[in-house]
Amino acid sequence: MENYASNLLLSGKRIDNRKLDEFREIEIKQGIIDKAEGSAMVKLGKTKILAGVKIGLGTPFPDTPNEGMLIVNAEFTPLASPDFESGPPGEDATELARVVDRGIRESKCIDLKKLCKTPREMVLCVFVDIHIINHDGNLIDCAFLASLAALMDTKIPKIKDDRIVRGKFEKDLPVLYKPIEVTVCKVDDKFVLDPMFKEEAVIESKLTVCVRDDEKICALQKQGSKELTMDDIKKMIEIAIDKSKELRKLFER
Amino acid sequence: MENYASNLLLSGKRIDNRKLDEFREIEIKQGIIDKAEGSAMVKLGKTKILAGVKIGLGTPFPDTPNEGMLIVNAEFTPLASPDFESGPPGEDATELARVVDRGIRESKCIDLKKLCKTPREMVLCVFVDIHIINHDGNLIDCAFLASLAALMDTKIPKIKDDRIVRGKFEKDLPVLYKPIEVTVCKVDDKFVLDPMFKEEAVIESKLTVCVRDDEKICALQKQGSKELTMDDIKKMIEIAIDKSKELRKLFER
Amino acid sequence: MENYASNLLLSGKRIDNRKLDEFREIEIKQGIIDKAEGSAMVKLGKTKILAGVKIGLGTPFPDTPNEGMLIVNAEFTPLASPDFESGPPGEDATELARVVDRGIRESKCIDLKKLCKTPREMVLCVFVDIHIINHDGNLIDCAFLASLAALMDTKIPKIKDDRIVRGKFEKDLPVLYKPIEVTVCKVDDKFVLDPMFKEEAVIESKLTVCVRDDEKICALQKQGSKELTMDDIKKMIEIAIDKSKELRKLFER
Amino acid sequence: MVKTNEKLIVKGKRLDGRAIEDLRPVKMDVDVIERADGSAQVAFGNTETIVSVYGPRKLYPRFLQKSDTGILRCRYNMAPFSVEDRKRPGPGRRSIEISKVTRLALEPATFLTDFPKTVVDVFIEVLRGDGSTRVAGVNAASIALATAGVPMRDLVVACSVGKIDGKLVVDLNGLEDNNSEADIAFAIMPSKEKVTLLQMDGRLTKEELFESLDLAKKTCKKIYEMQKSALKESFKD
Amino acid sequence: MVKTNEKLIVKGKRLDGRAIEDLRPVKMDVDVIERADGSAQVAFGNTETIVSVYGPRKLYPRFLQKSDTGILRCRYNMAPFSVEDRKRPGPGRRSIEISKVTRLALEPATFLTDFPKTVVDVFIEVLRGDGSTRVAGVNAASIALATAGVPMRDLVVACSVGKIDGKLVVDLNGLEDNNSEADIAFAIMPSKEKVTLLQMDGRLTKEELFESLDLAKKTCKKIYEMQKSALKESFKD
Amino acid sequence: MVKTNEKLIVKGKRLDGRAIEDLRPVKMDVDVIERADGSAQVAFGNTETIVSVYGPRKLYPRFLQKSDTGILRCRYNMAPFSVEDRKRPGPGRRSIEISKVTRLALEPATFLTDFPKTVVDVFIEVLRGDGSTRVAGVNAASIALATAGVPMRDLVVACSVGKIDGKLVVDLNGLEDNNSEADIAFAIMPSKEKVTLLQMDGRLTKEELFESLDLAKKTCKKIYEMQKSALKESFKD
Repeated sequence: MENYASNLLLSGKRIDNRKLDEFREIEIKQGIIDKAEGSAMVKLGKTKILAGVKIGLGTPFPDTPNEGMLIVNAEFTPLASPDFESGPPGEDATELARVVDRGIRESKCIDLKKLCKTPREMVLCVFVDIHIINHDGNLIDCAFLASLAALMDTKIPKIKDDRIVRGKFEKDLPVLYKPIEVTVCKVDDKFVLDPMFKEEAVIESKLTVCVRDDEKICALQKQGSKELTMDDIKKMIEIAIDKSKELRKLFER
Repeated sequence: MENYASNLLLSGKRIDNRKLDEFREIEIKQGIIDKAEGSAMVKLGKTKILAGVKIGLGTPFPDTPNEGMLIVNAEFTPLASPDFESGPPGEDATELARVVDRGIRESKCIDLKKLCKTPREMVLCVFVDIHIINHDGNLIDCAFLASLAALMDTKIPKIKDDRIVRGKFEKDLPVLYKPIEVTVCKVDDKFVLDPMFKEEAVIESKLTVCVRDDEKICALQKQGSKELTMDDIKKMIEIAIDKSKELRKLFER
Repeated sequence: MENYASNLLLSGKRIDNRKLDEFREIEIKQGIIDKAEGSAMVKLGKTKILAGVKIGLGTPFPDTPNEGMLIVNAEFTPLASPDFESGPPGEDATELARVVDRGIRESKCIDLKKLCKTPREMVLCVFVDIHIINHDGNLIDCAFLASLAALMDTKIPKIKDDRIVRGKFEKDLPVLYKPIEVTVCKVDDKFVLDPMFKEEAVIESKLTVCVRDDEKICALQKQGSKELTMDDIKKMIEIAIDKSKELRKLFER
Repeated sequence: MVKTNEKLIVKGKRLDGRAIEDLRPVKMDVDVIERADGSAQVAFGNTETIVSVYGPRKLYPRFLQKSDTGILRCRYNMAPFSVEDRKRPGPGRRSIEISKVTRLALEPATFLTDFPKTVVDVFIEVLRGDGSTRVAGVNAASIALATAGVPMRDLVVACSVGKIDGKLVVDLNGLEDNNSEADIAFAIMPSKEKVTLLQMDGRLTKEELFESLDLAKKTCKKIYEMQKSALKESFKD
Repeated sequence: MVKTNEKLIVKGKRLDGRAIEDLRPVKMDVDVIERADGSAQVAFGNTETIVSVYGPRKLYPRFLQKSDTGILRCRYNMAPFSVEDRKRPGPGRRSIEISKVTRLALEPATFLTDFPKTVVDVFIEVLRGDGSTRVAGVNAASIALATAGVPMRDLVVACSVGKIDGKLVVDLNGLEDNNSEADIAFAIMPSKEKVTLLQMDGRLTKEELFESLDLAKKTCKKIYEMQKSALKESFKD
Repeated sequence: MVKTNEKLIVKGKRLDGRAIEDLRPVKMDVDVIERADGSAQVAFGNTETIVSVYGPRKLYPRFLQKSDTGILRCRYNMAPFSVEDRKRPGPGRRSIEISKVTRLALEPATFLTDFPKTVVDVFIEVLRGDGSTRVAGVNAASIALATAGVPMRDLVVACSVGKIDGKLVVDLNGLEDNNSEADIAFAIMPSKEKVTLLQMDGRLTKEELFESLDLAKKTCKKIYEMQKSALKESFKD
């Protein structure tokens, strides 16, 4: 737990001289996986996450017979960190996938009703697979950016005789909103954004906030083993709303 | 293995002053799980077992194309005993589920032929899920009572457009018999019924006997790592037949 | 790793006086499992392998809509060796199954197109299950012989109302070729065939070669943790081609 | 999961007759599982959970032990018959996540430094599921830990709040949950007002969200009193 | 599994020609798996099992060891091709239960107190399944244990009895088993007539059941002689 | 998997414009994963793999350790989005086999005797799959091991060769692979021409096979130069 970056953070400074509420440099590359219907690699400083979107066909859930399906999966590939292990997703990978899923689903940024082919029988399935390539902290925010960027890059393939024709496309996946997830961290009495891996050692509680273009809050997830006051939470939500506006600009071209 | 209750039992006495062939007090509560089509909690002294019955739709087995399906499953939830562990059912949970299943199936207490909707295509599936809540011995007998009570509480739901309409019912599940499973235990040269957890430490062999209303024997399962003589077995069966009559009265109202 | 048989082999001799390129005695018994559509037990010295073929019905793979399916599975049953463990197939069992699969598939010895009943909908599935009974070395060659013998013994069952009628047969499974897999081992600068278990301790690299009746090579698999020269490989292939002719005679009746 | 197009609030009353800030009938019992070191059963209307606590007990395998403190583990599980369509046994992704947030909700309230190398296990079974199961589980776990004698700074009290038909309501039942515009799972240590669980789904403005949080806090105070009386009952015996 | 509506006993003979108390042709061989410490292959008609025994050998991981005795483990497994529709590899619930009752059937006959901290593994593979597989497995395991030199009080001898067409018969084949009114798996240590396996399915009166047990005991005596001669054969070599 | 009935070689050119002995555009980068001890990313056209190496590090659990040497482990995995129909996460039989042959391809080049009781882990992810993924993985793993400072006798260089439309070609793409008459995965340590990986599928005469091997060897020499310059680039920094 002892390291220079985290000791610095305790005294309110950052090893790379960033401000406490400043993100590292963000690089988004879309369309990099030719076999995927959509893809993006996002670098957040040295954290690198690849998201790929595959479109498949499936039977809808009985209670939503005319909606497409969204499935978000995350792999903490052992590639990305000496602490990750091979095997089925653990607690943290499961939580990350579900928090990203919730932000996409609850913001209604994809109109799942548009993805129904035959009610009760055949709908499109949108698989978002999140692959952590290098873990240098703040995985959820980076994974959400990568997932959104991949969805915005996604084309819906042609369907013929109830089968997908790979490589031929009908139209873009309609993405109605650009929700952003921002994780606000608390260290002592300070709020910090986008911690690096070494900084995360001293973070005791976090709140991930998903904010939509219209400033609606679409998801919250408290993390970490320490409590928050009501005031903390309100401040953290304000910080997240502000930062989401800045991050959303990355997608305005 | 050393404890007062079991030492007493070795000398032919019981810590709660019961006779060797006496059951603890039995309490049966039916209809306690509103989401289940049938349910019952049975307390046998401090042993508590909850059985829930869910009705589903399925394709019949190819060799019984016009019979419904019975699936009995038991979970030794880690809740119930410091010795139970999370994870898939082990050897003992599997055996318990199969011995209960056999008693229900072989006694033909449910007429599976009545549960066929479309031969070869669609039949009703009766799922009996047994949840151990507190383990104070004699799990099989208690689980069987709970399963029978839950089946007797079960209503068959309405089916519309090949789907189950939850909360609307057609009729009661027809239960033709009231089989009872009685496990007779042998300690030295004595036969003992309904042991408590601490008493079980000194029991070396057991025989579970399923007896139907017409006194037909429908299932046997020898347990424990010690052998039985032919005479033992015959006596144990006689004891079980007698006791089954007494226990069956619990269901006569 | 130290044992007499392997030390002898290092000096170019064999404990049973065989020549380096000589196989142990081979015994092939077909038709020994009455419930299987085809079966064979092959003894290669003391190595014993049982292969059973079951025929089932299934939906074809989307990219081969009018071809039957071949599924080869191997179990290193804990029966066969103190080193084998219960559980799902490990690395070695998986490799063996896949190398046998490849030899059968790539040699096109079974005409999978003949196993289509309704294109896109229903095809025959040929399951080859390989059971190691006693492991005394050279498992792949022995498993391949057993699989081929079992396939040559296989009858295609009658199908009525889209279901298999067990015990009634239509015709023999058409086996077009008799491919043979020969594993050539290298010990120091010597090439050795059909090692016994104890001899395998000193073998550092191997090459399995699948040779068809027309001398076409249909599969190769280098094994072992040591490298081979280009010359080694060429010699090993020559040896395998020669030996395959001799082994194929086992199937000429 | 049932979707409806009907109104969920009619003339200020929810379909089950509750006012918007009413809880369903609450039942809390402790010491319901004799073999456990602590246990509790908590029902909010048709949602019912039962919890047992084992420990502190030595943790095996040894490499999981912490030399300076005991650790807390939680398992949230839904019984197969607790929901409309039978749930296959075994943990799914939802259960894995809820197990984690439940542990984090309870951890700040426990202190296990006097029990190095041990574990406290909290097993939560949902027997009947009709919305707000995870907060029912936290409430039950909290009092089960207390009856087990695990040292605690405070109880942890949890509730759900949500938005239906444009109104903020507390303690959503299953139908309300499935048709809500937003729902929040919230837990707090009431004495010093420290929040230990906060999850939200849906769409709320900042103002609505803040209002929801205050409503959740207020609701937890009511539940806190119920927890305390359930515990008092048990200590009488 | 084949169901039939035809008679299974015609003029006192079963469909395969046997009288009601006849066994199918029995084959017993020992030492059939060279790598094993003990092994045997036993067939009753078209039911065939092969068994190997490994041990006593040190048990790992260490926490499973018992300091005062060796332990016995059994694994019953059906080969995928042993039954009509291919069986998927891997243990199902049936195999788990049979593995357990098989271990309990053998345990009373072995004594492993001279081998603390060890394990004896018994692996049973059903190669051909045509009814009464578990008792074939017990018979094979029993003589395999003997050839492995595991100390034994007695052999364990097993057979099936059942009721078809209203008559009690021994050694049910698959067709008889699937259409029986009752079937029993039974094992005994013959010298002192101690029963170690007893499972029953079906519907029998007490009188029929007692008669069945006596029939099973009588049948086991025949099989006992076969086991002993199979072992004698092997010791000749 | 796409099957085609069209010609794959037209007027001496393959459908993607390559001559029969042309590689696809090759990209090799090292040190692409900061947290790893060594890493590399290698693309052959639309096939792309990324590899990280961790170690030598102490191996746990302890009973897997070797007292006289470190050991090498490999995991080959395809990302779900790397292929046309989404691949379900988790290792299938194909991945298990490729992981094994990859380890055996790399082992002869590494020497870990100076690092007893340790493990070197090689994790290979296929990000984009368009044929010849396993050899791309070996090439990436080889330079990733070198950047990690793992002692090596030589680099391991790999390529695929195959037969399409009756001609031997190198570096098959996905379409060619699916429609080939034969394909070979080959790896060599170039300095002393030692082959460490050889797998072949299809149907070739002995003469064609020998010719293929020579072609593979020749092709590997080209790739060897690319590996060395990728490493040189990295040591500049």
